[in-house]
Amino acid sequence: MNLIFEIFISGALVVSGIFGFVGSYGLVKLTGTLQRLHAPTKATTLGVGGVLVASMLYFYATTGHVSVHEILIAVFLLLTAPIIANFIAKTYMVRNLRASDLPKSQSRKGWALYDEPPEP
Amino acid sequence: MSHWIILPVILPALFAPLLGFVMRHDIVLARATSVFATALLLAVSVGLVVMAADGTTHIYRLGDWPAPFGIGLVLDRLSAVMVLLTSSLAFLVLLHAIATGWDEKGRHFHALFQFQLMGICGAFLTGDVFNLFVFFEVLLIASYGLMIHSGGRERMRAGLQYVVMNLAGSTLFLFALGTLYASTGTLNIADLAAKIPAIPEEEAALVRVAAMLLMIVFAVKAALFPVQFWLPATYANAPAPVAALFAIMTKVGAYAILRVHTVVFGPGVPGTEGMIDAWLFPAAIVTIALGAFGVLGARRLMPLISFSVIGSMGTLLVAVAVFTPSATTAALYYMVHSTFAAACLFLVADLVVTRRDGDSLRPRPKTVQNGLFAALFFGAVIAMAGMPPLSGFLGKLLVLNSLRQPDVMVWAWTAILAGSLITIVGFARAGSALFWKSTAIDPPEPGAADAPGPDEVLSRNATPAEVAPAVLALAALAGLAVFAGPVAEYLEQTANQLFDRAGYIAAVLPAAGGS
Amino acid sequence: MLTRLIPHPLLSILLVFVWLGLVNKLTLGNLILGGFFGLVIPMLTAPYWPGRPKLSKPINVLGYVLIVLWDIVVANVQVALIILFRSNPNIRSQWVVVPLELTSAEAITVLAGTITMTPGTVSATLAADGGSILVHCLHTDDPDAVRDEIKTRYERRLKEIFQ
Amino acid sequence: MIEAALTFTAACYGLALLLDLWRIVLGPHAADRILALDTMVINVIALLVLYGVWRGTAIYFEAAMLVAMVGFVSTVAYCRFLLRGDIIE
Amino acid sequence: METTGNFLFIIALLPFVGALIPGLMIRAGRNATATFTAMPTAVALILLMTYAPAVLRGEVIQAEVAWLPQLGLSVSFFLDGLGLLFACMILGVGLLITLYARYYLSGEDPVGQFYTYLLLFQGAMLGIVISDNILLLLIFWELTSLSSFLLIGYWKHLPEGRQGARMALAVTGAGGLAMIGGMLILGNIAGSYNLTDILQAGDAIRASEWYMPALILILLGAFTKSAQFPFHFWLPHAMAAPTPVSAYLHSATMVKAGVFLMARMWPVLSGTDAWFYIVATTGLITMVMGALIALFKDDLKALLAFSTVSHLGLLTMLLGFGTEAAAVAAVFHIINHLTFKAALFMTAGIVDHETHTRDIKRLGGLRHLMPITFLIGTIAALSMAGIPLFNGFLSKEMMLEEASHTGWAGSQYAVPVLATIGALLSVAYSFRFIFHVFFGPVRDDYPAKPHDPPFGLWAAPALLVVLVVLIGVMPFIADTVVASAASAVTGADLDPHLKIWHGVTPALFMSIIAVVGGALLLMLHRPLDRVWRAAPRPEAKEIFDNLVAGCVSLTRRITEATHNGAISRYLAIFTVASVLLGGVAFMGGGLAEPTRELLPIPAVIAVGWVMLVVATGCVVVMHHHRFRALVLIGIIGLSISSGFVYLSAPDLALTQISVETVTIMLLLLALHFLPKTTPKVSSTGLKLRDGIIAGAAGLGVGALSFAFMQRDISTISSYHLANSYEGGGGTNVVNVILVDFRGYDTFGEIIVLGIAGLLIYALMQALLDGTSAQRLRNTDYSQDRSKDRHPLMMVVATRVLMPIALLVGTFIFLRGHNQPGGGFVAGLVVAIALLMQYMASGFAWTQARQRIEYHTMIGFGVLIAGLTGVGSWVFGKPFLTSAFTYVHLPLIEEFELATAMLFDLGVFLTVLGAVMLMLYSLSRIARYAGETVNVEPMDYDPANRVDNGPEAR
Amino acid sequence: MELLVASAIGTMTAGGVYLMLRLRTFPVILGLALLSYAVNVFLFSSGRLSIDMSPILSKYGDASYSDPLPQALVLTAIVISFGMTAVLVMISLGAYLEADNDEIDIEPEITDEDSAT
Ligand code: NA
Ligand code: NA
Repeated sequence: MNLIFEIFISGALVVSGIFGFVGSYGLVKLTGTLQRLHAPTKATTLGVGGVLVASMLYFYATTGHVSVHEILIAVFLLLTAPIIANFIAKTYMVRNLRASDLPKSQSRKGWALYDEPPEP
Repeated sequence: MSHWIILPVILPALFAPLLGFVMRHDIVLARATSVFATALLLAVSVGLVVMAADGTTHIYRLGDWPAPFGIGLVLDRLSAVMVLLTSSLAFLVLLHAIATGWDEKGRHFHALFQFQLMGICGAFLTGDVFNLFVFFEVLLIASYGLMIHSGGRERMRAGLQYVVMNLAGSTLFLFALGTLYASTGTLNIADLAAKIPAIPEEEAALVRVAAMLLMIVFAVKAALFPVQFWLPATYANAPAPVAALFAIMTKVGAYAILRVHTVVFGPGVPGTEGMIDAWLFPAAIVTIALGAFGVLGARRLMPLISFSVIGSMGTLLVAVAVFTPSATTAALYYMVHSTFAAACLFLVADLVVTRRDGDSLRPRPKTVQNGLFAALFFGAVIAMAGMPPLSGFLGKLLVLNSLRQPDVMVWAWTAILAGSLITIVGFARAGSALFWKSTAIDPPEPGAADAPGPDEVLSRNATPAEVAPAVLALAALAGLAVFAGPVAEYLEQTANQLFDRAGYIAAVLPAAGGS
Repeated sequence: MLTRLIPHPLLSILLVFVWLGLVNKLTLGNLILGGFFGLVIPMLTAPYWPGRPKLSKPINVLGYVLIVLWDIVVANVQVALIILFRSNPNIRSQWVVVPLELTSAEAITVLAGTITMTPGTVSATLAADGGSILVHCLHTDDPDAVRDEIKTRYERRLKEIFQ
Repeated sequence: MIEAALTFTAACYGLALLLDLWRIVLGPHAADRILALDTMVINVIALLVLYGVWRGTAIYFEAAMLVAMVGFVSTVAYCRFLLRGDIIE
Repeated sequence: METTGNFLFIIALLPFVGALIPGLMIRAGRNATATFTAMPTAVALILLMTYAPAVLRGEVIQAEVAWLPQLGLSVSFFLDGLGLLFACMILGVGLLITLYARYYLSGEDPVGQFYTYLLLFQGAMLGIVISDNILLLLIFWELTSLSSFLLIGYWKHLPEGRQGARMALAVTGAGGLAMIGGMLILGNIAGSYNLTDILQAGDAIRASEWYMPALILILLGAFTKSAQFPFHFWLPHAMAAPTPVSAYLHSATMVKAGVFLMARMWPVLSGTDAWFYIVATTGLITMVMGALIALFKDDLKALLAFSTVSHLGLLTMLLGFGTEAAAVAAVFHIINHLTFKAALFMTAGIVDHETHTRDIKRLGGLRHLMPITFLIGTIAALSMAGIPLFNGFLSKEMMLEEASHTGWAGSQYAVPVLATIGALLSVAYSFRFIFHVFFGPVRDDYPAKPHDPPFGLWAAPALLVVLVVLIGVMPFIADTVVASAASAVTGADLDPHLKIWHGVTPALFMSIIAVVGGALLLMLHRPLDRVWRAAPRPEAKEIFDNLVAGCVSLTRRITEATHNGAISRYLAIFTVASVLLGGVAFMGGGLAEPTRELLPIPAVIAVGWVMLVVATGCVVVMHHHRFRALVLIGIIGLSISSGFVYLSAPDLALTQISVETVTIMLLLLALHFLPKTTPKVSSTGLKLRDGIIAGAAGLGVGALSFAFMQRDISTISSYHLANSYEGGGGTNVVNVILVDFRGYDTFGEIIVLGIAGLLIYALMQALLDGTSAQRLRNTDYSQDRSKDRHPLMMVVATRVLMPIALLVGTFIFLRGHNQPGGGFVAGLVVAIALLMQYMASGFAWTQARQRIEYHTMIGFGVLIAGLTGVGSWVFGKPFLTSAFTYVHLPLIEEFELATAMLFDLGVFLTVLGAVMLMLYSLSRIARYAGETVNVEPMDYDPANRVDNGPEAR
Repeated sequence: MELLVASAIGTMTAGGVYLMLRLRTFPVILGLALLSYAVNVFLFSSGRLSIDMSPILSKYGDASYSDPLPQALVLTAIVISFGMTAVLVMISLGAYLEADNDEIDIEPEITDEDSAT
């Protein structure tokens, strides 16, 4: 394996490790659930992303084939992470915040958590 | 290799999905199919008994893989007898369930019933301990379904306990199998039987643990002290035909002890010599006592019968515990007998209890057909309590006669005879309360405050079809007594075959020494 | 007819790519098999995705994706710095309400996802009629700026794509 | 070099897992626990891929893929339970 | 000397076959049933008589067929003098009773039942006396207990009848069980259960160390049956039976069974001190005590009952003496007692029948009103009193003669004095029967107006008193019978000559004392009666009842304390037993030396371990918060899956993680309806106990696994590795094992899943049909809920994610044979994909859009798997034999087709169907609880927004 | 490594047993689930531990593999215990709905009339 690959792979790995750690560190360090909600996004994006890039490079370097299935994981995580964050935020809000604690919605109905959807 | 051997598993396994998934909306069709399937099973099992009669140990290599690498079914006299016992019992129970309409009181009775048969037959036929576990699970999960069939508060709660207890048992089973595989590297019973005697006592700790844990696992099924507690609530709260079918379930445990602890860890195995008997025997003695106490102390009929089942299992296991061919012969005879006896009791009890305000032994007005029910009950009870002329007495004598070793005789005889007495007294009290005392009580005024609603309690006569299964069970018990000689001869050969470890190994493993 | 057969062409194409990704080997057989699944699966799941979102300029999708990816990297670093080096009392979190002009459910979802995936903002909930989005911002002194950036940088582009 | 980087990254994720665990145990809100569990899932996915690189095999890819999938589903289920009670109403 | 007599089978069988007929003749009248009862009895009697000459000549008639040779049980009968005597008595009296009962019972009684029981009883008795196999004898013995139970309890509406029946059954049943033990010991010593063999083995038996246990056990049987002290108390209570029953059971049959048995076993068991002291003493005490009590009984039948007890004591005592003369006396008294006692019972029955009372205090003066009855009763009673010219006198004289020269523990007087007292009391109660019933003034307060009964009722007792007088006057007519029976008892060739006058012997004086004393005693009856009534004495029934009640309450307490419904305790016991026994087993063997080097522990793996351990601990500590516990369980599952990946088990990892997810889904679905917290109810002690048990279990299991993980062993799986590709067509050995080597396990496993689906569906239906439905409707499950049910983002994301997930499922299915995966995981992945859709838009909405019959899916799955297996039969191969081939198509790379994949398809469908059916069931419950079904996939599609403009609310 | 696995099995077993002995259905379900995790790992460990030797046959003949048989057994066991757990969950739900009580122990109901007999 040539050095360029080694450097890139190692770099990707190190970046991944750092962001993965920072994500969890933020999870512990930050105060308040909503603040903490911001932290893991790092692990999802650059953390896993870094490992996946490293993996693709590594398998290309060792076998000569382009390995694409890492992209699948990345796509899957990118698609699902916002949904998860959204759900967790709502879970926190519905149990700990009242509608009055939030700024008002700027449309006809209030926030979906606290207000019935309009009649279709 | 004859495909007949696997039919007891495959037939119900194919009929059950048809019943459960295709015919689930048509009860008449389902009933006819279920009866047909069970009759077919009965015919096949008769064939298997005949096939095994010549003393050959037949093996059926699933997937055409040689033992011990694939799973093999083993048909010898013992498994053939057990399958026949299962199918004949099932046939009676099924007829009862249909005639009394129990099958309509909930969903999927017939499918669960066939699955139950599949599981039981599979357990009896397999030659592989892990496969035994799998079929234990099949028969258990089907039994959960049957146990809570038609629902209701008490049944559901008792069913929950039953499930929990058996899940714990299954977990222990896996611990035992893990230990067994870890110490022997194989799962085939014959292969185990070939390998374990070679393990010297100084290295046998793990195998011993496996043997002991397996015994406890089987003891749970066989309702042996101190793991019998689950049985009364389960049987008493199960629908009566299901309780009758469950008469074979305890025997599965006894069978497994016979099969595994005779063939694999039996007499002459240096690592485990004497270990199982030392615990099994006293436990069986206590089981007899607990069963008898329960019969005498019970306040309700269904628990009373359930405790008598426990007592009969104690008697059976006392005979198993000495691990000699003659005692095993006795145990087998008693096993066949007690299965029908227990089933008969439950079936009769069902006829009575559904016509009575529950199964309480408190004074209640007599039901219709008091005399008929009393006669049936009397017959079933003398069978269960081991009184002549039905097979129970012979079974008891066989067991007593085979327990002559001075160290076991006094305990075993005392327990069995005293247990019988207490059981007889208990049953006499119950029968007297149910069928005699009731004749002195006036029926309640219709519309009285505590009069049971018309749909809860049957007031009609039992149809011949409803009575027939119980009568047939009694006839089976009588037949077992009359033909005790030929039956015992078959069973004696069965026991001898069971103790012929070398023969079993040679039949199952193609080359001597196997792997 | 074709709509019945291929209810969501983009989904079908996506599935072909996913299949190739799964088998991780580009062969004709796999392509055929992937194509087969790309046809069959959307047909089977069509009832759960009534209607076909309109995509007017699919080319813009690529641009959008690149922008978002870049934002993710940049914002990741920013937020990492906040987490690592800013003391908790100095982190000023704010709610930001973003009124929406988008009306396509798909577009709104992509916007909300984008907001969340770019670190520093999490879309917490929508209005019951989907008319605005509530964003939680980890650290900002100017919520309006955040709102405006979302609207100009993402919503505008999405409007182009989905209309 | 790659070996060293792998070790470093693995150590990062190991620490990250411990921190996640810390958050799950302490909570305080159910949302925190769900969040931390989800983060744990993400970290495990990273570790699985990492392990595949370390061992030079793609055999663990499916595991990572599946963990991602079920991680999503179960996190949503946890949340839906707290939000609506019935997760498949 | 031995003759084969096949009629014996018929004789033994006739009563049982005959018993069927009256029982079935429910509508027939008394005449018909009585006739059909008499017929088999008469035929049996006639057949018996054909053997009588030979037997009386000293021959033994034998017949045998094998029954249960493994046990040594055969259907073998033999007829010798003793047997013949008893058989004649049983059948003869049986006939008389049949006649008597015909007139005694009323038309309202279920007469058919009565005669059935009677014949059953008769058959059982007959069997006892002609059995040549002691096991067969035991069978008949127990049958007498059972059939007498039915007879005594015949009037089932009367509490006395029920209690008497139960008491008789308990006492005689207990004795019978003891006797089983004794008989088995005898057979063991003799090496055969054949009576003829045992009778030959007397010396060996008496010399055996097991003689005493056998003797005691057998005597327990005999004493209980023959109502010997202290087991006598059941007999009077058995008098609750209709009088014909009493007459039969207590004169000729049931109670004589014990005497018969002692006589039968006499050559084997007697002749030892133990025999003498136990048997003779018991008999003596019983004789005196029975007679004493009889004197003070006012109920006619009770009086007769205790007199029977007394006479049985007499017989027992005679047999206990162990001399041949005593045996002769015993045999003769058996005959005599039968005749007068049966007649007396029938007389008492007639009195009861006519006056509607049996209370002596309400009777008297009947000699004028019922002269025939008076005559019969008086003759029989005089015989019982031992007055000359009646047969009772003869045998009593013989008894007194034997007693007069029997010493007891060094005392010459004990036996004679007590025997005389017994005789004296016997005279007193006999006279009382005569005088207090028949003499005295005619009263005007009888409950019914008495007169002599119809002939049918007095014919039988009349016949009997004729015998009383005949034998009494011409004793020699009984010579042959007595000789033959007594010879059979003793095994010696006896030739006794029975005569009235024996000369002036001690017995004569004792007799005179008895008669005179008895008469005097009767005169003093009134004051003595007052003393008797005032004296405290133990009431046997009360003691027995208390004993039984005590046993019942004790056993009930034991039962209810042990089986108290506390499954948590059952499980604790189960665990303790497993740990203890496992530990004991482990200690009993040794371990080989460790052969494996331990693997290193990378830091990340240690972190995984910490996660698992901490999470487990937290689940335990925090389990009261149920939801929290579920989240923590998630960590454990994740850790284990990762561990499986690390430890070279990718298939396990896939399965574990997907199963765990689905399990958590189910738990969440169920938790919705369950309480969300667990109350803290366990006491510290309980927690400590459970903690210790749990710790021990954990330690044990951990140590066990550590022990084997350090040691290598060769396993059968090398074969699987070697043959997986060549023979199974797959490189994923685990999968090939699952679908091929051990496909049968997998077949069982999918059946388990299929059943689970069915069961849950059935359960759900039962719940919705039952009381739960009400509860579901009335409970509000929607508190504190978020208002968005089907959030837009989730719905949209699922539109893309679900197809991808389905594709992943397909992929995992297709590659399972060669790479990690397979039908099971694929089924779960597809289920999870569908679950996503359900969580997005709701189960019902989704379900409505694609009607998939999950029932059918399971059915097909099981059928496909099963039929794939069966398919191999076509090729003559066993179930589940697989075949595979590699297919080449142009343009496409080579791919494999295997039947194992078809099997795996069955697995896939079953898994998917089962999971979906479970979800379906839970969703049904939820809808029952008030969930409504949405019509749109998401709460609100913003495309419908009327006014897009921002507008502050 | 073996010690870690063994202690993990032990811990899960202990936790499982403790929860199994609780008095409400839900902790009992959790306990049995924990126990089934424990026993699955136990069964797996009976094939001994090995790293990077997945029993997926490679084209290069000299590779060594971990014992596949216990893995197959564990797979079967997992599936079965899944079915069992599902049934247990449903039955406990049924019992709770029927009885309005999720205690797992059943107090025997003895009426006055019973005591009288
Ligand atoms: Na974000
Ligand atoms: Na194959």
